[in-house]
Amino acid sequence: MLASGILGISVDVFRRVLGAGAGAVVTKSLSREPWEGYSNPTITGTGGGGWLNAVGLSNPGASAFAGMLKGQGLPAVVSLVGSAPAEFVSMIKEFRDGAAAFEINLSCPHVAKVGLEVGDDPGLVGEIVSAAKRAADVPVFAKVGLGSTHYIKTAGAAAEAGADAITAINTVRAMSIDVEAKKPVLSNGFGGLSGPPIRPIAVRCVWELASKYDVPVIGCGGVSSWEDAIEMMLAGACAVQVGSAAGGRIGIFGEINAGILGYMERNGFGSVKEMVGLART
Amino acid sequence: MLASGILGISVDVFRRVLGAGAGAVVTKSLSREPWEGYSNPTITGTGGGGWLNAVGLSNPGASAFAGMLKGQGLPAVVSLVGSAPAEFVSMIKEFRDGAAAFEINLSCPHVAKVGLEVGDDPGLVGEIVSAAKRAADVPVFAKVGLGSTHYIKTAGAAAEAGADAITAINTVRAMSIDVEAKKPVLSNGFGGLSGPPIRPIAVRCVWELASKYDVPVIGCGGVSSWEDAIEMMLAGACAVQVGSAAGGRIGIFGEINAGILGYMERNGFGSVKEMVGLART
Amino acid sequence: MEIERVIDETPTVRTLLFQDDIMEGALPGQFAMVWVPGAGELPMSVMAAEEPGMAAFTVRRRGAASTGLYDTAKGGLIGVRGPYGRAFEATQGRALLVGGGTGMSPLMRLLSRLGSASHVDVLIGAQTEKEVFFEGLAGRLAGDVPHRIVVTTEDGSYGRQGRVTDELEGMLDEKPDAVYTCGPEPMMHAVVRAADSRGIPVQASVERVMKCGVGICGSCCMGEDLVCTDGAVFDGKHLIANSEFGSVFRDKSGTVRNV
Amino acid sequence: MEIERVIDETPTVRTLLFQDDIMEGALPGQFAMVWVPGAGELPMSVMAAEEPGMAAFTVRRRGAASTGLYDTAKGGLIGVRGPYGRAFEATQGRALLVGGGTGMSPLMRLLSRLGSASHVDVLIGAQTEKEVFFEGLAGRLAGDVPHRIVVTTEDGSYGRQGRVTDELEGMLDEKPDAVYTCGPEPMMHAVVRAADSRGIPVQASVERVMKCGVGICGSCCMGEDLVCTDGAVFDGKHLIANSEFGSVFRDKSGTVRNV
Ligand SMILES: Cc1cc2nc3c(=O)[nH]c(=O)nc-3n(C[C@H](O)[C@H](O)[C@H](O)COP(=O)(O)OP(=O)(O)OC[C@H]3O[C@@H](n4cnc5c(N)ncnc54)[C@H](O)[C@@H]3O)c2cc1C
Ligand SMILES: Cc1cc2nc3c(=O)[nH]c(=O)nc-3n(C[C@H](O)[C@H](O)[C@H](O)COP(=O)(O)OP(=O)(O)OC[C@H]3O[C@@H](n4cnc5c(N)ncnc54)[C@H](O)[C@@H]3O)c2cc1C
Ligand SMILES: Cc1cc2nc3c(=O)[nH]c(=O)nc-3n(C[C@H](O)[C@H](O)[C@H](O)COP(=O)(O)O)c2cc1C
Ligand SMILES: Cc1cc2nc3c(=O)[nH]c(=O)nc-3n(C[C@H](O)[C@H](O)[C@H](O)COP(=O)(O)O)c2cc1C
Ligand code: FES
Ligand code: FES
Repeated sequence: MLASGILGISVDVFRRVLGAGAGAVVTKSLSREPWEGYSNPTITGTGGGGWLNAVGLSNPGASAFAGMLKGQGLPAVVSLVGSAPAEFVSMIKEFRDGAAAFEINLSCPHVAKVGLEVGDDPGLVGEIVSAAKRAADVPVFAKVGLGSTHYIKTAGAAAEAGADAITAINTVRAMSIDVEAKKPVLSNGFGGLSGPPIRPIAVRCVWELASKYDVPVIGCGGVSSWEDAIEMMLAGACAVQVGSAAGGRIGIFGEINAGILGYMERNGFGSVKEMVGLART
Repeated sequence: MLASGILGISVDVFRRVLGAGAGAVVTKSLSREPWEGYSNPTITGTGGGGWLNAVGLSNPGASAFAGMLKGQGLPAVVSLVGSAPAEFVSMIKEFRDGAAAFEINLSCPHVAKVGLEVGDDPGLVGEIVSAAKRAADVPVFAKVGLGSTHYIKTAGAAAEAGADAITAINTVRAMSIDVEAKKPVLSNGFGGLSGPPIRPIAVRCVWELASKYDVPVIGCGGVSSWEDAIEMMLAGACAVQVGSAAGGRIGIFGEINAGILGYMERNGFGSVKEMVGLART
Repeated sequence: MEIERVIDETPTVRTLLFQDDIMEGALPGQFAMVWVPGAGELPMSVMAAEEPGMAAFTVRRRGAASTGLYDTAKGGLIGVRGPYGRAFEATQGRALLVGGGTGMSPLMRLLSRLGSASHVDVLIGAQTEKEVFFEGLAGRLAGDVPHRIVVTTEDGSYGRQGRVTDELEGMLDEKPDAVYTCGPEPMMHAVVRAADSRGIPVQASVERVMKCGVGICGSCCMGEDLVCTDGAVFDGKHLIANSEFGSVFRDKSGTVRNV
Repeated sequence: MEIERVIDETPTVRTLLFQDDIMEGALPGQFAMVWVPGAGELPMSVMAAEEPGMAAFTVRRRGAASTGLYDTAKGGLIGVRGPYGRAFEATQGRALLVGGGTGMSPLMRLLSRLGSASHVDVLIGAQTEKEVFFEGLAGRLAGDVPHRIVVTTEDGSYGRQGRVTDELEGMLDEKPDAVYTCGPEPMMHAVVRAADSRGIPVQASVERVMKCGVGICGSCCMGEDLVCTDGAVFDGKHLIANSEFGSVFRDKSGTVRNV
C-alpha cells in the first residue's frame, strides 16, 4: 500500500502506482481548505536512505480531491487532517463514492494544531474517530506516531472509539542543520524523519500495538524491500505501507509482491494471515 | 566525550580513548549490584551505520568500579542506574575521589524498572536528581530519551531539581526481526537504536531542550564526524558525546577535534561557546 | 557551494558560476535543487560555463527563492543537490534549439556538448531587447560547428519581430534532424506539435512545481508522469500523449491550474 | 545460513559445514558472531572445510549458546555476521602450530593456507583419547607440505602422555620460524613466553567475552586492547606487555576474574 504524502495528489499517478502492484494507495492528507504548505526546502536527505520532510501538509483541499476521485472506483484510502470532529465529518461527506477507506492523520509531526497535536490529546482523538466512524460508510483507520503523548494511548483511544485499523507510524520529529549555512535545512526548521532509519522504531511500534490491542495494525515506516515488509508482518502488521522507498522507484511494489510470494512459497505459507504476528508467538 | 555504554568498563580502555582525543569518558551505567545483562545476541546492525542493542545494562556494579577509578584522576563521568533515590545516593558515596561528574541514566529503553521507566515518572526524577545533587560534590547530569512521557517533561523535572546539565538522547526503543528465523534478533526482543539513523532526532531534541531550559545540554546520538558534532553545537549542545561511531574507530575523537578546530578557524570562531545554539538565533 | 563569479545577463537575469565537480558533470537538461539559506530552495537547470571545471545556474528573479538566488553575490553560499532527472539525448546531424527566457539555460549546456552536430540553429525568444541574452555565448559555445543564431523580440526592439513560433515553420522547413526546446509551456507546446507533425524528433524540458526533486512528493506530476524523475526532458511523442502537457499544472497546494 | 553437513568430532565437539562466500573468504584466525535463534549468539573461529566453497565452525557444547549451536542439525538455520578481527599472519619457513581443544579450529584454517611453508609441526593437546580430534584432518590439510602431527593426552590414553607444554621445549629446539597457538589461556601464555624467550615470533588467538564483536561494547577488553578488533590474533610481544593476558578476564557483567 502506498503511504500518505508520497506521490499522493493525482489520480493518474495513483493508477500508475496501482499498476505497479500496490494493493491500495493512501492520498496526501487533505484538509478542508487547500493548503500551500511550507516553502522549499521541504525535503532533505539525512543519509542511509533517510529523508526529513516538512512539506507542511500542502494539499488542494478535500472538495477538489473528492471531485477527482469520484466514480473512479480506485482502491484509494483518503487521508484527512483537521483539528475538530466536525471538520472530519464534513470532509468525509464530500467523499461519497470515491473513498475505499479513510485514514485519520493523528501524527504529522511538523504542522501546528493538526496531526500530532491532535494525536497528543487522546480525548479529542476519541471524539474525532467516533464522529468519523458515524459519518463514514467505509472503514476508518487512525494513523499514529511518536508524539509527546505515548502513541499507545493515542492508539488506544482510537481503537476504543471504533477505529477499524491503526496505521503506525508517521515520520518522527527531527531536524537537520547545515554546518556551513549554520541554519536548519528545512524552511520549517523541524520536519519528520522517514525511510530506513526509522524502520526498527516502526517495527517495535507495530509489535507493541499488535500485542496490546485487538485492532488490526497497518505497518508503515522505512519499508524498502520485501524482507522489510515481511518483518512488519511478522511483528503483527496485516498490511504494509511503503512511503519514501517508492520515491523514484515505483516498481518497488511489484518487487515487494514478488518477494513476498517467493518467501511464502519457500516457507510453506498459504496466506498472508499465517505470517501476521508470527514472531510474537 | 565518549558516551555511556561504549567501551565503558575498563580504565585501560578509558586511557586509550582519552589519549585518542576524547575530553572525557562516561562509564557504562552502573548499578548497585553487578548485573550480567541479557544473553547474546545483544547487538545487531540495522543498516546505514545504525545499531540496535539490548546489552541489558551489564556492569560489574558501582563498588567494583569505584575501586578501579579511585585516585586515577581521570576525567570520568560515572553513569548510574537505579530505581530509587537512596540507591543513587549510596552509589555516589562510593565514588569519593574518582568521578569528575555523575550522569543519571533516565533513559535506557530496554531494562525494566530503571532507565526510561524512571524517566517516565517526572516526580521520581525530581527526587532522584535532588538527592544525587545533595550527595555529590561534583556536577550531576541527567540523561533523557524518548519514552512514554515526553522527554521535555523529564528534562524539566531534572533541571528544576538542580541538574547541572541534560544529556540528550539515549538510544530509541526499537526492534529488528529476522525474516528467516521469524524471531526478533536480540535475545531481549526490544533494544535501543543508536548511530546515524537517530542523529536528526537527537539534533531536534537538543534544539528543543536548549530552547526551553536554561540548563546546558550535552548532545548525544548518531555523531560520527566533526560536521555532526558541529551540528549538535549549532543546535545548542555545549558538549557532544560520541557512542556507536567510536566502535572500532577510537581515532574518531582526534578526527573530530581536528575537524572542529579547522571549522572554527575557517569561520573565525574564537571559542566553542560562540557556536553553541548559533543556528537558533 | 561558494559563488565565484556573477554575470548580469539582463536587468532581471543573472548567471552564477561556481566550482563543483558533480554539477560540472551534469548532463544537459538535468537540474539541481538549489538551496538559498534563508530564502528557499528551487529547481534550476544546470547551465554551461565557459571556464573548465565550473558549472553555473542562470536565474530570473521572480518569487522569494529565485530572488534570493539572484541576489547571491560572489562569495555567497548556496546548497546544491542533484543532478536529477533525464537529460537531452544529443542526436547527430542538424539540430534546432528553440528557447525562451531562462529556458535557454539547459539549451546552452546542450549546445556546449553538440560538438559532433553538422549544423546548429539556435532560436531565442524574448519580449524586448533588454531581455535578450546568451546570443553571444551561444555563438562561442557552438564553436566550430556551423551555426546560425536567430533572435525574436515580441516588440521588435531587437532581432526579428514576433514570437519564436513565427520563425519556427521556416526553420523546420530546413529539415533539422532533431529539435530541442525549453521555455514557457505554450511555446514548447507549439514547438513540440509543429516538429512532431512533420515527423521530426523533438525533446522538451518541462517545468512543474518541485519540492523533493527525487520522485517522493508527487508535487511535479503531469498526468502520470513525474517531471522530476521521468523528465524534466521528455520525448515529444510522449508529451503529445500526455493530456496535461500544455494544458494544466498543479500549484504548490496541488490544485489544478491552467498553464 | 543453512547447515549442510555435521561432523561429530568427539562426544562434545561437532563441526558444522555450510556454504557461504563471505565466510569462505575469512582469513585464518578471523571469527564470526554466530546466532542460533532461540539459543543465543557467540563468537566462533572460522574453521577450514575440505569442500571447496564451504566454511565451517567447530563447536564444543558448554553453555546455552554453544549447546544450541552443537544441537543444530543438517538443514538448521544459523545467522552469521563477520568475519571480524585480525588474522594470523602466515610467515614462510618452518611453522609450529600448538592447539588445545576447539582452539584447533583457527589453526586448521591456518594450516589449510600454509601451502608455501617448508615444514609444519602440529601439536594437539587433549584430556583423553575420546577428546582428540582433527588429527587426520590436519594431515590432509597439510597436504604436500612436510609435516608432523603430535598428540598429547593428559591421561596418556592416546599419543604422548602429558600436556602440550611438555612437548613444546623439544619442538622449539628445532627452531621453527613461527609459532601459532590457540587454546586455553594458560596454555597459550606458556607457549607465548617459551617461544618469545627464544626469540621465535609467536602469534596467539585470544578469547574474551564478546557481545558486539565490532569494538562498541567493550566487553572483550584485555588491558587497553579490544580482543574483537585489535585481535583476536595478537603478536606475542604485544601479549607479554599486556598485564591482563594469562592473568585476568572480565565476565559477562564486566567483573574482573582470574583466568
Ligand atoms: C526542472 C526545472 C528547471 C528550472 N530551471 C530554471 C532556470 O534555469 N532558471 C530559472 O530562472 N528558473 C528555472 N526554473 C524555475 C524556477 O525553479 C522557479 O520555479 C522560479 O524561479 C520561481 O520560483 P520562486 O520560488 O522564486 O517563485 P515563486 O514564489 O514560487 O513564484 C513566482 C511566480 O512564478 C510562478 N511559478 C513558480 N513556479 C511555477 C511553475 N512550475 N509553473 C508555473 N508557474 C510557476 C508562480 O505562480 C508565481 O507567479 C526551473 C524549474 C524547473 C522545474
Ligand atoms: C574469538 C573467539 C573464537 C572462539 N571460537 C570458538 C570455536 O571455534 N569453538 C568453540 O567451541 N568456542 C569458541 N569460542 C568460545 C565460545 O564463543 C563460547 O565462549 C563458548 O562456546 C561458551 O559459550 P556459551 O554461551 O555456550 O556458554 P556460556 O554459558 O557463556 O559459558 C559456559 C562456560 O564457559 C565459560 N566461558 C564462556 N566464555 C568464556 C570466556 N570468554 N572466557 C572464559 N570462560 C568463558 C563460562 O564461564 C562458563 O563456565 C570462541 C571465543 C572467542 C572469543
Ligand atoms: C514527503 C512526505 C510527505 C508526507 N506526507 C504525509 C501526509 O500528508 N500524511 C501522512 O499521514 N503522512 C505523511 N507522510 C508520512 C508517510 O506517510 C509515512 O508515514 C512515513 O514517511 C514513514 O514511512 P516511510 O519510511 O516508508 O516513508 C509523508 C512522508 C513524506 C516523506
Ligand atoms: C552497546 C551500547 C550500550 C549502551 N549502554 C548505555 C548505558 O549503559 N547507559 C547509557 O546511558 N547509555 C547507553 N547507551 C547509549 C549511548 O550512550 C548513547 O546515548 C546512544 O548510543 C546514542 O549515541 P550514538 O548514536 O552516538 O551511539 C549504549 C549504547 C550502545 C550502542
Ligand atoms: S518533485 Fe517531488 S515527486 Fe517530483
Ligand atoms: S566484543 Fe564488543 S568491543 Fe569487543
